[in-house]
Amino acid sequence: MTVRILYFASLREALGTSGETLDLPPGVATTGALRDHIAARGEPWLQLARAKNLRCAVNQAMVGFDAAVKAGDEVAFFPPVTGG
Amino acid sequence: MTVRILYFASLREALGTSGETLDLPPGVATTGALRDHIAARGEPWLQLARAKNLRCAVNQAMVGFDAAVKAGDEVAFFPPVTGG
Amino acid sequence: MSVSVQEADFDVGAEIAALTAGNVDAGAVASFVGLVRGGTIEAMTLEHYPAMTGKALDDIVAEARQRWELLGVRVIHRVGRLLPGDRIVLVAVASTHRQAAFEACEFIMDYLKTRAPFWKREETAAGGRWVDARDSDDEALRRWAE
Amino acid sequence: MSVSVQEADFDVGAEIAALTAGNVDAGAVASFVGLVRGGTIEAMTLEHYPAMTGKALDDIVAEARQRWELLGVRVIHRVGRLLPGDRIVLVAVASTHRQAAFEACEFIMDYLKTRAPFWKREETAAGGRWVDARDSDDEALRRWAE
Repeated sequence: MTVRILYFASLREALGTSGETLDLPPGVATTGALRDHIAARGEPWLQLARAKNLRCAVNQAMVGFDAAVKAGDEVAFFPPVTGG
Repeated sequence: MTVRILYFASLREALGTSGETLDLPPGVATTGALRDHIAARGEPWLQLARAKNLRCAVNQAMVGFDAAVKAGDEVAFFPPVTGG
Repeated sequence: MSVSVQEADFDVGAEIAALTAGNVDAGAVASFVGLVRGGTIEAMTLEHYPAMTGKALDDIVAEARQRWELLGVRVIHRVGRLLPGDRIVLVAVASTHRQAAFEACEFIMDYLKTRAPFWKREETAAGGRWVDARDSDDEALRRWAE
Repeated sequence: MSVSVQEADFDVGAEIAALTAGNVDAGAVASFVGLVRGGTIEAMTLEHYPAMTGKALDDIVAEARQRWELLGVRVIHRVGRLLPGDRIVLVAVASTHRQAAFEACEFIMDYLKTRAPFWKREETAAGGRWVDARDSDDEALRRWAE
């Protein structure tokens, strides 16, 4: 049971990858917990903890860091958007 | 010493004329006094007194009915504008 | 040339593009197009006060340029007889950022609607009638009072 | 089709005209065009989150249609590498009266700027850098809160 994780823009560059597939560890049930779980790997993943105004989306909808994450979800982390 | 007077839109139609040249009578020194002077002719000129929200301009600038009128001026009377 | 009063139609895309051509600071163009609505209306004739119209529009544009930092302004207002679906007016405003462009565009439309000497006469199957001024246009103007 | 995300440029005049074609109630079209500013910027690359972008824009348009009585909405956002003066985004809104058209157009732009997953990367002579989000865009969004 895995989640698909995507990184965009400056975060993608800082991490050196546009995404990964991750086994959802026991006890990791929110976007915030997932962020902390990945950041705990150390550099460069600490970017996720350090990033000012980090945003996230679950299944292509923007959510907060208390949003539920479950197996099969697509979770995206990215900096504030700057289109338009 | 005369003033040029112009009428527009529904007022022009009601009066049956788009304008006239008028000797400025003694004592008529404002747009309001000029309006009353013309309306005093009776029908159809009473339209000028009756018109709801009559507007006026002196020398192509919108003004109130206390604005000064002097010989040589172009004075226009018209209903509220509806362009755009 | 920022203001035109004319019988001819205009090319919205070309006017908007011309407003920012060669201006590297222009990041935003807000614009408005007013059209003749149909329904019972078969035609609409726009009368104006030729000696005053251009001056009134110039004054409105000058006032907008005093209030906001604008890089370009274009106002075109048609006169004469128009049919449903025809364009009546274009206001387009270029600025560095969108807020100034939007505000100035609305400001110019609100002033134009209440201060520029145009009058609309509608033709319907029942005959012709002069369009009444809308109270909401006077209300819209009030928000710009300082 | 009201929302497009594409590399290709778009025809502002044609899009605005198409929005009201055949709709006799449409009296007003407000629109916004965003452009790449020049100066020190030599190019700008728009990255996006393809699976989410169309959905985010559809949601923004649906929200605008709930808040205002709209007759047509068109949103086009470009992605990829653009040069100074290039168009980035078009938002055009048709309604019966101008107030709804203006408000909905600004609303869509404010939401797009803060909720649609696009990111700009500028290239200058000194190298590339990701554009920072502007606090003023978050402030602009707040005025629509109920």
